[in-house]
Formats: sequence, structure tokens, C-alpha cells
Amino acid sequence: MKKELWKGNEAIAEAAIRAGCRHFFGYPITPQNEIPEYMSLHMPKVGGVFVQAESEVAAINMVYGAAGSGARVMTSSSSPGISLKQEGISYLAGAELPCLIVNIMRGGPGLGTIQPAQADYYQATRGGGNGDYRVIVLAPATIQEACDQVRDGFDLADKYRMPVMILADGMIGQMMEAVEWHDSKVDDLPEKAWATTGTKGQRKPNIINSLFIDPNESENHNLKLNRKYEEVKANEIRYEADIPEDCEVVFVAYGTPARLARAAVRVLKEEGINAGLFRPITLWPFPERELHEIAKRDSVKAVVAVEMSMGQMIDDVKIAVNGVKPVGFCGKAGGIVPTPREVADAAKDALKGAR
Amino acid sequence: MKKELWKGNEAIAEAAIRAGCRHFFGYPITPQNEIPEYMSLHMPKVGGVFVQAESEVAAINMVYGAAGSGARVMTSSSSPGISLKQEGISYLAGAELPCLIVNIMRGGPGLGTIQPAQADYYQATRGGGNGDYRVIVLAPATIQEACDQVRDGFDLADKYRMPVMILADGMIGQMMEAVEWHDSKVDDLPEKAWATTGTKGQRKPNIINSLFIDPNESENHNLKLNRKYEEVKANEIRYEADIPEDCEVVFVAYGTPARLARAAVRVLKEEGINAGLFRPITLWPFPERELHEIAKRDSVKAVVAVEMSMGQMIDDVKIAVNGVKPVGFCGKAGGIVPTPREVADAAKDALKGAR
Amino acid sequence: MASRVTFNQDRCKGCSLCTVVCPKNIIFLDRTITNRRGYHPATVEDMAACIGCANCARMCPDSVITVERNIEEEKTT
Amino acid sequence: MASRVTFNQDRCKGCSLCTVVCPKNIIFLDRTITNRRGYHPATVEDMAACIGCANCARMCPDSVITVERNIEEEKTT
Amino acid sequence: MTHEILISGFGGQGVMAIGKTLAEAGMKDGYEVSWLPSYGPEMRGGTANCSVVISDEMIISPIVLEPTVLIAMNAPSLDKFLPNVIPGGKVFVNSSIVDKKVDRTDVDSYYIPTMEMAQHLGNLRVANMVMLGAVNEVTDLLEEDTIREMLSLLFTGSKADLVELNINALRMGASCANDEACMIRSESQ
Amino acid sequence: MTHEILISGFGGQGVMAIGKTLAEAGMKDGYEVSWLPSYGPEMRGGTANCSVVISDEMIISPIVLEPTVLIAMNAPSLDKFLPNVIPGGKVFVNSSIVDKKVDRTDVDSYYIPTMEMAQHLGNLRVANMVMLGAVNEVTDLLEEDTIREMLSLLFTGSKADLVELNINALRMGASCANDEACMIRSESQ
Amino acid sequence: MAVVYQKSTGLTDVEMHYCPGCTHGVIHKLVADALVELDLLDNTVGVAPVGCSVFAYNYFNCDMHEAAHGRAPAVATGIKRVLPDNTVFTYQGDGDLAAIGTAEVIHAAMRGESITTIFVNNAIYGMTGGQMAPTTLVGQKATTAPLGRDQAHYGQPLHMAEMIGLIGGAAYSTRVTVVDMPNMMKARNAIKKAFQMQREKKGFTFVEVLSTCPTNWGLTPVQSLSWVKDTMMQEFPLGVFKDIDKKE
Amino acid sequence: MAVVYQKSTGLTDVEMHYCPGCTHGVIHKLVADALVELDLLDNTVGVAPVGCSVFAYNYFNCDMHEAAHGRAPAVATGIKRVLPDNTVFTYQGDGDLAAIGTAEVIHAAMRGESITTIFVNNAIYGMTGGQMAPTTLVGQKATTAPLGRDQAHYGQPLHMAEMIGLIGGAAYSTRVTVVDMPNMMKARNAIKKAFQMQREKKGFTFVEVLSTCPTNWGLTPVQSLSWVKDTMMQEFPLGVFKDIDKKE
Ligand SMILES: Cc1ncc(C[n+]2csc(CCOP(=O)(O)OP(=O)(O)O)c2C)c(N)n1
Ligand SMILES: Cc1ncc(C[n+]2csc(CCOP(=O)(O)OP(=O)(O)O)c2C)c(N)n1
Ligand code: SF4
Ligand code: SF4
Ligand code: SF4
Ligand code: SF4
Ligand code: SF4
Ligand code: SF4
Ligand SMILES: [Mg+2]
Ligand SMILES: [Mg+2]
Repeated sequence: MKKELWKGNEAIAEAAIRAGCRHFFGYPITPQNEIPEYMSLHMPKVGGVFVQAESEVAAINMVYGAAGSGARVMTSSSSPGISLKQEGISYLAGAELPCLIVNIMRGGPGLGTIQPAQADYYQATRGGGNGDYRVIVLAPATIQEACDQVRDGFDLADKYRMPVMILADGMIGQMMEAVEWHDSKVDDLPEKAWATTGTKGQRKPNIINSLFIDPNESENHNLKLNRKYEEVKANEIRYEADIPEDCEVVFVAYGTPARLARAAVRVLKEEGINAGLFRPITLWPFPERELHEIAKRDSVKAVVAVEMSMGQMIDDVKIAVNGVKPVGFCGKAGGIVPTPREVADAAKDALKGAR
Repeated sequence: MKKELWKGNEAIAEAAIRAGCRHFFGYPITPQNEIPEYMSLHMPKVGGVFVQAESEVAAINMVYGAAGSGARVMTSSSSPGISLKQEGISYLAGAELPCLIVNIMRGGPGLGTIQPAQADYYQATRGGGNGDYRVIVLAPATIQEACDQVRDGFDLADKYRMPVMILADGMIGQMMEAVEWHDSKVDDLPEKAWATTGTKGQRKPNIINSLFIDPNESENHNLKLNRKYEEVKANEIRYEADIPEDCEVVFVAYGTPARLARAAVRVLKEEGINAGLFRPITLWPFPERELHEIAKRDSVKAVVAVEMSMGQMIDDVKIAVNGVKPVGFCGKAGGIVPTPREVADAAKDALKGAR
Repeated sequence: MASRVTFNQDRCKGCSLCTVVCPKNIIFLDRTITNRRGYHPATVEDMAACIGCANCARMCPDSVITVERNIEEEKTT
Repeated sequence: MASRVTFNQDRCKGCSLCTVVCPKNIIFLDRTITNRRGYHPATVEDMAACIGCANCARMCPDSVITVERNIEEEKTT
Repeated sequence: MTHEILISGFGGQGVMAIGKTLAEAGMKDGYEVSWLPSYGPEMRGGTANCSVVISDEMIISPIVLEPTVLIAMNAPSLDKFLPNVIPGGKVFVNSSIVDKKVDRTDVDSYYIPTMEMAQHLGNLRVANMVMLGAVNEVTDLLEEDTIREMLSLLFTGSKADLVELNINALRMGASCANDEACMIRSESQ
Repeated sequence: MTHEILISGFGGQGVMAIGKTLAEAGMKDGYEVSWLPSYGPEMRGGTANCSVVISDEMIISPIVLEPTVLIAMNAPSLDKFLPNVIPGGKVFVNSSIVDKKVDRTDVDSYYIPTMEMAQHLGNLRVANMVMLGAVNEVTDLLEEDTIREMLSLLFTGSKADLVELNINALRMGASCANDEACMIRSESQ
Repeated sequence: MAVVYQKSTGLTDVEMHYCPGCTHGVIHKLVADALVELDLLDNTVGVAPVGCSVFAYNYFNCDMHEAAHGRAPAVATGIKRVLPDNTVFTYQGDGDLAAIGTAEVIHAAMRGESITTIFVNNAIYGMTGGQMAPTTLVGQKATTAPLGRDQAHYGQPLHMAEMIGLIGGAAYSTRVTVVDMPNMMKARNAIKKAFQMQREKKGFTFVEVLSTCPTNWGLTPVQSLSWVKDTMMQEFPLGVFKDIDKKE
Repeated sequence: MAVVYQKSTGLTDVEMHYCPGCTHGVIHKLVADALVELDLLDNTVGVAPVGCSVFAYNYFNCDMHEAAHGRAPAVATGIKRVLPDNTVFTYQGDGDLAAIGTAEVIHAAMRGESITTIFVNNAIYGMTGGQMAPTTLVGQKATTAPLGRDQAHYGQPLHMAEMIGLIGGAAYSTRVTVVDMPNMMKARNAIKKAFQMQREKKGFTFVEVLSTCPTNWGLTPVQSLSWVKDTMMQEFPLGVFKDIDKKE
């Protein structure tokens, strides 16, 4: 396969088109503007639709309509824009509609900064919207992985009839790296018998809805959703673990910080400290059991969460580690990227504390 | 003090007026409509302002403007409406503006149902908006407590210059109970030198802002916010613990389920099981250390989270317990309220599992 | 009989809208009946006076009225 | 001299807007200078021709122009 | 002593008001009380119900799942809630529009023709107060004086003349509850 | 081998294009590459910079904090980033508009009058390619053929005649880097 | 005997939850009839709002979406862009469309989305119990305007049909009512025309229908009809505000 | 020598970040001058949008808020309801006001909020790099309309000044520009009048200003002035669309 140099945002857009996405609804916001811009140019070429919505709220509701009518559909935004989509995401989850949502995160809170950050982990994994729902959250660490996750994300969305989010920091959106395109068939996309495409007089009306006014129905619906979420937990956990024999300290990091943590592993090795990297690829479901098993190993003295935030994923790390080892932290906020040195130092602190 | 019978929503509105709130911006949504309705009638009587905004998004941004100009200001809504406010709440937190936000929760996700629920715990305690920020979250279990928390909430908001949320299930909003009004002074509200009230030519312009485009400034701002949050954690944790000698199982519950857990404690007592109740009153900051100490007691065999959700507070319970005891769960979703019997049974299951 | 108006009385909500649009003024609420939902349903007493204009049916928000007309008869008379 | 136009050349962005609104056509960009931000700032060569109309200053988006006029002189002449 | 009362009927029958009056009066009499309405779009011309708890100790849950007293103002309410009434509980039926009889033998039942009696007083809207009078008479829950006092606080100004009407309705309901001829009563066996 | 290159200048100087061309060519030559722009409102007529990493192993971080090569297209860039260059690193200065000299003795410095040379070619816009030519000559990073090939892929159709211009600019930059008279060069001591 | 009128086949057999005499039910019938008469029903996707007509998805006998409050035009845009040849309509109240959903309807009109919006203006928030709407008349009481809408603080009603009429992408914008038989016939024709124009892909079509809310107005259903005629129509004149078929 | 013109005291000494020749800077000056001339500055609270003018809070020499994208009129409502006697204005771009903030500006107008909105229409999203705006002309290129705005899919530009003019609570709505001296004087007067009317509590006042974006239009600053005159003004006629002082 030929390697090509792609900017993250454009690669994500191209990957979506290659994955059979033919409908994109979005609103401009830095640092993800190249996604809608790419779509506006290339969607028409494949007979697809690009609509610049009047707002993020409108965009996510257009996604709702398109998804309900059976389209493979996508939207993208960045942090404040994703905040505005929370009601809509809750509706999509409630109505069990598949779609792909991309968040190229910037620093917050509020308008914050346009520099890269990872401070929307809570929002993505816990649902910033109302109610008991989940979206599958995929976190790429390279452009190649981002491309692969786009296809994976659409397929997961269809399989489980739920929204999937790609959660990437601004760096992933803005940088260029080599990408290899894999062939991916788009002619065998699943049938959606539940979609509203007109009854054609041949079936009962299909209804796309998240309202269950009767509390018993509402509970049943929630239990149904929950069963689905348990199924996702059982089947779809993805992670990467690079844990050497005699590993003393385990970094847990996703996205760009995972790359920096890898550099920190080298730095530590030079200093004679055996470190490893655990990289959750699905942030929800979080690879809880897998991390727990690693944390339990005798050689491991401490676990260190590395994030471009003041500490959000660390909740999941703590829940996974469940007290078997101390959990340290290395975080940077507001658009600042930690250096490998800082990451390595956090590990040393954690090891000191663990003794 | 004379007891009066008050409906939760109206009591909350009256308490706000008594606490010196003179500006309310809101949008109708069940089951909290009595709050704006009460405000529309009573605010003008005290020279206050009620504005029915065109949407929840507009309402929270009116709060932003009013808070920035120094007003003691409030908004209220219910789950889907609170989802729409997430960007605004993130801005308020970023710009360090004090205000009171009331969420009278209903079942979700999406439009869900109008019956009571507690499925917005994540959204409230983790921030459904973008970025690293927190709001103080208070959870009343009686109407009286709701009234007291309104005053407390406004004062905390001013003290720390941050939004405070009252998180109550629909039942608290809709039921009537006896309330005693305590005198509370409103003439000694704090000065706000940072507020935008016009320079009067006597000082430099004040600026209300959450944008820090330079990543270093942005990081510093985040670190400043974080120090504030640490201070809140150190000073403002509120909870109620009713843990008998030889307590075997500890319920952790807030709001209405805490009342039901109390009933379950009785049920269990009749069966010879010693149970206790730990009721977090601040959900953020969560009384982590306090719960941990109780969980560590020798007599305690299990901790059981009780929620009107599929399991959200349980994350904080797990983080607090940190593996020292097993954590069980009793949850109901979509507007269904668990019965004391169901709660008691969950405790028995947890005890069985713990053996 | 030229026309027949039938009411699905179970579903009538006794709103009276049909009564005000009837040019013949022959519809009234039957206070002797309380239906399942607690309403007094509408009825026509003097069916012979009905001209089958269907105003009542068009106005009924709950679509509980069906109007039939003896078109044959109309043609022949 | 009837009028004086001064430019805060450090802050000029060389946009030329002032040049097109000058009725006397006496403003041009000084290509011999590159300021701190990388722009060639505007300047007036034939200051004597300036009528002090302040068009240039009103148009300048960056408020880098100050216009003064010798009102005394005007009055006496 | 804890009374857990469930009141249910059509929207517009004054179901909520029965509940509120009970709760207010209970509080005035020194009890702990709570009142909880059901709410929902079914209120649009559909059914409405509310829970009232009156107790001499702290009220744990305001939700009445197993009522000690059921007030059924219409037939669907009786159908829906009768099975939940605790054995030995009391069931009050608005016999003006409910034809059915209570088919449980482990509860006390009272059939009050509230609408006929209210009609008698010249105002159909006080049917709910007739019911309240009967309930209070049978359960001996609250002081009549308290209710009276409360009503006079409720109806003031131009509405002051409604106080007497409501009190009359209460009395009429009370006397009916004592009069076999007026109502059909079946005790639990 | 890992080159960590930082390229910085005014918006409009073609800073991003230097970086992209390096990265593209690096990839064509079989290296792992990454390119990362800085972005922000300072791009509005302000400064712009980008990081390029070219390596024969997996690239860990695309962020260049301590460059092995700094290309400073204007004076503020030199001021800002010179301190971060690793000892032994190479610093390329656009001497057409940067008067200053590199005040570190532990790096190699090259002063390229890019604009004069571009002017010479009749098109100021290729100043960035002049710089790229010099950089490539000195660092021996990439095959000239690769860059040429890449440029011909880039400029097609009506723009095809720009290929030759750009290649000439590259050559001119390269020869300048070898010509003491053209540029002032100071080696690390 | 031939049936002259019976329940529209465009409606399901589900009993409607509307209050007695609420004209939401009447408007449902007109929409359903129009879809049946134009033979569009089987190819239609409707969008229900949040408001009293939230359950419209149970009533219309075609594929339906339940949209978030105010967002029906965005949802309909999503649907229509996927199914350009289907008929797509939104059915929205005045809180839904003229308050929280202002941007969505204006932009659907701006883009000239080929959808039809039925706007049920009853000058109040029905569903939530009678709060003030953007279309509440000055002086009209509402639970959040207990002394009546006060112009000094809450301004004057929005005239949506006129505003939509100003927008380039709108093909048709009209205001009708259903409170008497002649007006009901006009309403029926307006709705049919809107769907007809949608079929011809002429642009955004908008039918504002003055409707009643006896429950929250505190009037009987019959009094409510009169209130529309005597009071509401003074503020909201009936008429056609845009019709690209009739270019002057 | 007397100073005829110098930098407005209504502006701070902070260097503006706008691109060379962007008329945002000119409009800032007019607003600042009007506030100074009417002696309102010390009592003013301004609201900056999200857009190229996001940093306006650093430039105006008065108390300022930085609002969320599109929400400036809601923020201003909050401020004004707390400070009814202060002057409150919003300064917003076309993405901010006519796209995401459509509902907020229309409802501030509806309520007759006594605030002034300066609407800088440059037919593009400047800040984010040249995406299509609701006011982008048909055929005009933008990064999200690479072949030019296609009327069939994205409709026609919104005319905000006209729409605001329709709304009851609006006291004044006008469209001006600053691309030549005579028009700049008119713009200056319009802005002054708006603030004057706010002082007199007459209602919502709205000044749309046609502005340039040389960077994203791909034109020089001087060409940009011409493009406004020759092209943009054809689509967006200058004029007064409402003035309650001039009741016909
Ligand atoms: C985001 C959100 N905000 C508020 C509500 C509550 N809500 C439900 S319906 C409604 C207004 C209904 O009024 P209208 O649109 O006029 O419809 P009507 O009931 O009068 O037909 C509101 C505010 C909601 N469900 N979601
Ligand atoms: C919620 C949200 N959505 C999107 C953005 C990104 N954004 C910033 S400015 C802007 C548009 C700017 O255009 P305009 O309002 O026309 O102002 P201009 O820059 O042209 O002056 C957008 C979409 C944001 N910051 N927040
Ligand atoms: S069909 Fe006409 S005449 Fe007959 S009952 Fe109905 S309205 Fe009256
Ligand atoms: S209009 Fe229909 S619902 Fe109303 S009274 Fe007549 S038949 Fe009954
Ligand atoms: S003041 Fe008038 S004449 Fe003088 S330079 Fe400026 S524009 Fe030209
Ligand atoms: S208008 Fe101002 S910034 Fe532009 S060239 Fe003239 S002086 Fe310089
Ligand atoms: S509340 Fe009003 S609008 Fe809603 S169904 Fe009842 S009458 Fe109709
Ligand atoms: S991008 Fe456009 S609007 Fe923004 S500052 Fe530059 S020229 Fe002005
Ligand atoms: Mg309405
Ligand atoms: Mg713009």
C-alpha cells in the first residue's frame, strides 16, 4: 500500500468518505475546520451531502434526522461545540441512532484556547448530556489509527445502534503523518429496517423516538440500553499494552500523551527504571479488567495516569486499579503538552511515594 | 418558627428571593415549572427581575451577563434543558462567575420521561461541558434542606466565584413538606469589585472572560482554578453519616433514595442486619475521605450505592472505597423509584457477595 | 333518511365544537351518559333534520364523527 | 505649514486604506522601511500639500494616524 | 401512627385539593406531612392522583405505594389502586360515578355519592370536600376546627363566602359516612 | 537518525510550505515523518511556525521542543527559538530581513539572503524554496530528485511551469549554502 | 349511504391525548387529509416537536421522528437531505418554533430546504401548563406572566409567517386558522398547496395555523374559537406573506 | 497646531490583532467615538462575540464581557436587566449573529431590550478561516463553499437588518458601511443615533455594518473596499429599515 502524507483532520474526513459516509453536518470551529472544509469539496464528488449548519445544536439534530432515515452520517466539532451537542447526543443515544461524532479537543473551560487538550474526557465517557447513556469513545494516537477508527466507529455505531465518538486532541487534527489506505468495502453496509424512509404502504410506520412517558416503559427502555452497553463492554474493549517483564511503573495514557509516555519510557530506561505503557483505545468502555490485571502484577509498584487535563481519565484508572497499587498523575491543562521529561519525573515521584 | 407547607419548587424559588436573589432567567420545563412561575409572580414584588428566556441556552447566557455585572442570579431547569446549558456553565466556570443553577432531574436519555430520576449525576459532578472545571453540587433530601441549600449555594458561589448547582430529583420539586424559614440577612452580600458596572471613570475596565488564547496563560488560569477547587475540597465537604456500632453494610445515597435507604435500614434491622446510611450532601466535592474511613471499619462488610440511575454516583463510591470493601448497587432508571424492600435486598446481596 | 351521523361515543370528549358548527343545530351533549373517560358524549336527536354537510365531522378534533349521505336518494328526489 | 499628519509607523500594517481616501494623493507606503511586524508603513512626503481633512486618519483601521491643523494660520490667511 | 393516603380521579375532580387540604390540616394538627402529586401529560383530561402521608414521626418516603387509605374518585382509579391497599385499609369510593363494588374483603369500603350531595348544596365543585368530610369522619384523622380554620385562610376576600359552602360540604360528607342510608358501607371481614 | 526541524516566520512567508515539502520528501525517501503547525489568531498577520520530524524509526512526538534544525525566517523567530536549539544543531537565518547574528557558539549558523535570491529569479514567493534548498544542501537530508518529483506532482496543469521556477530556487539556495560569498557561515566552536 | 366524512386514513387509530376541544386535533386531520389526497402519505416522514403535539408520532400514519424541543427543522433537514424525494414535514408549536427553535426554522427557510412546516400558534405553552410564548398577546395572562404579558419587559408577539416571508429560500408562507368552516377550508387548501409546492421542490413552505388552548386560556372550547376570531386575529392577520407562484 | 483627529479615547492603547486593512478596526473607532461623544463610555458595558472581534474586550476602553459564540444578545440582556441605566452594546460578526445566534438577537429585539447591537457583516467567517456565512453571497467562494455558495443547496443570504425591522420591540434598524468617507459619516451617525435611542430607552437598536475581510476574500484591502461597493451592496441595500422616531 502506498504511504501518503495526510493532515489528521483531512485524513479523518477522507476516511469517512471511504467508509461510506455520505452525509456530513457540521459547524466551523478551530482546530477541526479542515474536516468540514474537506467534506464541502469532496462530498459532492461522491454524490454525498455536506451541510454547514447554523450551529452545533442544529448540526447534531440534522445528524439525528439523517441517522433516523438510515444514512451513515457524521459530524465533527471541538470542545465548546461538543458541549452544545450534548442534548442532541443524549437524544441520539435514547433513540438508538448510529452516527459518528468527532471531537478534536482544545483547551477549556469556556472559550479557553485553541491549543490541543484532553479535558473533555469526562464529557465523552460519562455523557455530558442528561440521562443514563453511553457512547463508544475511540481515542487515536496516530493519524493512521484515526483513519482506521473512523471505519471501525461507523461499523460499531451500526452494530449497536448507538453514537460513537472519536476523541482526539488538537494535535491529532493538525499534524500530518503518513497514512496507508486499506481497501474497505462500502457496498455491504447493513440494512436498517427500522429507518424512516417512508412506509411505501408496505409496513407499519417506523418511529424514531426517545420519549417514554410511562415510567415503566421508560425503565424498560433504560434496561434495554443497559444490556446493550454491557454487550459492548464484553465485546469491544480495545487497548494496547506494552508492559515489559519486571515493569515497575505503568503509564496509562491515550492520544498524544501516549506518545509522550512512550518517550518517557525510554528516558526512564536510560535511568535504569523499567516502565511500561498501557494505552486504552476505547475510553468507553474502559479496559478496566485488563488494567487491573497489570496493576496487580508483583513487579508493578505504581500506576501513573498521563493526561492533557487536570485529571479526568484518572477516575477510570483508579476504579480499575481499585486500590491494589498507588495511582500517580501527570497532567497539563489549557493547551500545554507535557514533555517526556515531566512524564518521567511523575513516574519517579509515584515510585518514591509507593515505597 | 412557624411551619408552613411548601411545594419543593416553590420553596426553592422563595428561598432564593429570601437569599437576596433578584434576577432569575429560565425557560419552562417539567417538572420544575413552578420555579419560574413563582418567580414571575413574586420577583416584581421585591423589585427583582424575572425573564423567560427564548431557550435554556439563552437563559444560561443571561445568567452569565447578570453574574458578570454583579447580580445574585439564578436559573433552573430539568435534565434536557440542563444539557443545553453545558456550554454556558463551562463559560461561567471559566470566567469565574458565581450563580445558582437548579436541576430538578427527570428520566433520560433524550426526552425520556418527566418522572423523577437521578441520571444527571455525571453531568453535574464531572461537568457536562468542555474543559477542566467543577461546580459545587448540593443534593437536598427534604424541602427544608433544599431551602437551606439555596442560601448556602449562593454564598458558596460568591465565596469561590463559581457556579453552584442544586441537584434534586423531580420528587423533591413536586412534593410538599413543612418548611421553617430562618431569618437570613441579605443586606450584607459581598462586594464584587470585579463586576462590570461601568468604570465610572474611576478604575480600569473590568473584563469578564474565559478566553486565554496563549497556552501558558491558559495553563495558569487552569492551575488557578484548580487551586480554588482544592480549597473547596478542603473546606466545603458536607455529608450526613448515620452509621451504627457494628454496622455491617453501608448505604450511600443522596436525595430521595437516601430517604428510601433509611427505610431499608429499618427493614434490615427487623431482619437482624445492622445497616447504616452515608448521605453525601455535596456531590462535588464528594466526601471521599469520610466514606473511605467508614468503609475501612472492621464491622463493615459491604458498601451499597443506591441511585435512581443505572449507576453513576457509584464511580465516586468506588473511588472512595478504593477496594477496601466490595461495592454493591441498587439502581432504578427512567423515572422509577426503588422500594425500601428492593434497597434492602441489594444490601443482602452485597453481604452475600462479600462473604 | 338522507343522512346519517354516527359518533364514536367512547372517544368523544364532549367539547361541543361539533354543536356550534352544525347549521341545523341538532347536536347536543348527552348528559345521561358519562363515558369511560368521564365525558358526556355528543349525539344527534333529530337525525332527519341532518343535511349531511359534515361540518360537525370536519370540526371534531378527535375524529369521532362519521357522516354518511344517501346520495342515491338525493339524486332521485 | 497648515497641517501635520503623523504616523505611528511601528503599528502601521501597510494596508493602504489611508492612501485611497486622501484627496491629495500624498500618502504612500515607504518600502524602504520594514517595521517590527514586517510591514512597510505609510508616510506622507509632500506634507505641504496636506489639507488636514483627516480622511486618512478616520479610515485607518489601526488608528495609527494623528492629524493636526494649524487653525490659527487658517484663520489669519 | 402513619397514614398513607392515595387520592385518585379524573383531572378536574379536585383530587389534588383533597390531598393538599389533608396535608395542610395534618401539619396544623402537629403531624409530619408530605404531599406528592403524580404529574404527566395524562393530566390532560386524563387521570390524576396524589399521595399524602400524615405521621407522628419523620416521614421517610413521600411515595405511597401501599396505601392505608384509598380515595377513588373514579372507576379507573379503583381498578388500578385497590390491589395495593394494605389489608385492613380503608377504601373510599365516589359512588356517584363508580358503579363497581370493592371486590376485596380484607378492607373497609365506603361509598359516598359525592356529586349528588354537592348538587344538593348547589355547587358540583365541592364534591371533593364532601369526600374529604367522609374520609375525615371515618379515619378520625384531623380536627374539624383545623380544617375549618384552614379553609378560612384559603378563601379570603371575594371568595370568603366559599368557606361556609366548603364547611357544609365537609359536614355533609361526615354525616353521610355515619348514615347507612346515604352510603353503602362494607366492613372488612 | 532523527531530525527535529522547527521552521518559523511571518504569516505569508511560506513557512508551512517549507515544512510540508520537507515532510513529503522525507516520506518519499522512506523515512517516518510528521508535520505539526502552530495555529492561532496570531496567524492573522502575525507569526507562524511548524515542526517537522524526519526519522528512520517510529516518531514518538511530533512536537519539536528542542530542534536539531531551526529555520528562522524573521527576527522574532530567531529570538524566540534559538535558545532551544540543541548544542551542535543547525540554525538557518533569512538574512534578507534578519539583521541579527546568532549569539550562540555551540551551533552552526547559516545566513541565506532568500529574498534577494528570489528577486533574482523574478518571483519573491519562492524565497521559501531558496531556504529549503540551502537547508537540504547543508543537512543532506533528502534526495534532490525526490523533491523535484514531489514538486512536479504538486504543480500540475496550468501551474506546471512553476515546477522549474521552484527547482531553480532550490538549486540557488543549495549553491548559496556552499558559497561563502553568498552567505555568511559560522561554525560551532 | 355513502360516507361523506370519516376519520382520515392518514391518521392511526390511536386515541389522541389532547384536551377536549383543542384544535391540535383538527390541524392533524387537515395535514393527514392533505397527504392522503395528494397520495404522498406512504412516502412521507413527519417530525413531531416537543409540545402538546409531542405524541404526533403516534397519530400520523406515516414514518415519524420525535425531535428535540425546537429542532424539528434541523431534524427534517437531516431527513430530507437523505431522502430528497420523500415528503418531509414538521409540526411545531409556538414555544417550539418561535422561541427555542427560532434559529432552526429561519435557517431551514434560508437554505430553501424543501420541507413543509406546520406551525401551530396557540399563543401559549400548552404542554408545560400555560407559560408565556413569544406569540402571547400583550396583556394576555400566562403562568409566567400572571398579570398579563407586559410590553415594557417582554415586548410584543413575534410574527413568524411575516418573518419567514422575508427569507429568500421560502417559497410559501401563510397564516390561516381552523376556528370556523370557511377558514378551515382555506387552511386545508394552504396545507395542500404547501405539500404540493414541496413535491415540486420549490423551496421551504410554511403554514402558520392559529389554534386554541382552552385548558390554558381558561376558556371553554367554544369560547376559545371566538377568542381566536375576536382577539388573536387582530394581532395575527391571516393572509399569504409569500408565494413564489404569484410573483408580483 | 490643533489635533483634528487622533486615536479615540474610547479605545485602549492595545495594538489590534486584525489583518491589515480589515475594517473591523474602523468600526471599533466609530463605536468608541460615539460613546465618547455622547459621554456614555464610563457607564458602558460592551459584549464581545466569538469571531475576529473576540478580543474587542481588550480594545474598548470600558467594562466588557466576552460572550459565548452567538450569545452576546443574551449576555447583554443579563447585563442590562441588572444595570438598566447603563449603556450596553454587543459587537457581533455574521457567523455569530446571523447563524448560531439567530434566536438570541431576534428575541432580544422582540423583548425590546434596551441595548444596541453592532452587526459586522463581512459575508464570511473571518476568525475560523473563511467558511461560508449566512450572509455569504450566492456564488461567493468560501472554504466550505469551494465552488461558491450554491443557491440550490444553501439558499440565499439572510437580510438581518430587514428582519429586525419587522420586530415590534426594535426601535431602530439600519444598514450602513464604512468603505468610503460619505458612508463612514452615515455609519457614524447611525451608531450615535442608536446609542442615543438606547439612552432614551426606546427599545432595541440595531446597526448592520457592511465590512471587509481582505484575508478571506483573497483581495487586497483596497480591492475589498471596492468589492463591498460594487458587489455586496447590490445584495445588501443600505438604508433604514425601522426608526420609531420616524413613524409614517
Ligand atoms: C430542551 C427543552 N426545553 C424545554 C422543554 C419543556 N417543554 C416541553 S413542551 C414546551 C413548550 C410547548 O409549547 P408549544 O411549543 O407552544 O406547544 P403547545 O404545547 O402549545 O402545542 C416546553 C417548554 C423540553 N422538553 N426540552
Ligand atoms: C460554540 C462555538 N462554535 C464555533 C466556534 C468557532 N468560531 C469562532 S469564530 C466563528 C465565526 C466567526 O465568524 P463571524 O461571526 O462572521 O466573525 P468574523 O470573524 O467574520 O468577524 C466560529 C464559527 C466557537 N468558538 N464556539
Ligand atoms: S352533518 Fe351537518 S347537519 Fe348533519 S349533524 Fe353534522 S353538521 Fe349537523
Ligand atoms: S366535536 Fe367531537 S369530541 Fe367534541 S363533542 Fe363533538 S363529537 Fe365529541
Ligand atoms: S489629512 Fe487629508 S490631505 Fe492630509 S494626508 Fe490625510 S487624507 Fe491626505
Ligand atoms: S490605513 Fe493605517 S495601517 Fe493602513 S497603511 Fe494607512 S496608516 Fe498604515
Ligand atoms: S394544553 Fe392546550 S394545546 Fe395542549 S392539548 Fe390541552 S388545550 Fe391543546
Ligand atoms: S480574517 Fe478577515 S475579518 Fe478577520 S481580521 Fe482578518 S480581514 Fe478582518
Ligand atoms: Mg403553543
Ligand atoms: Mg464574519
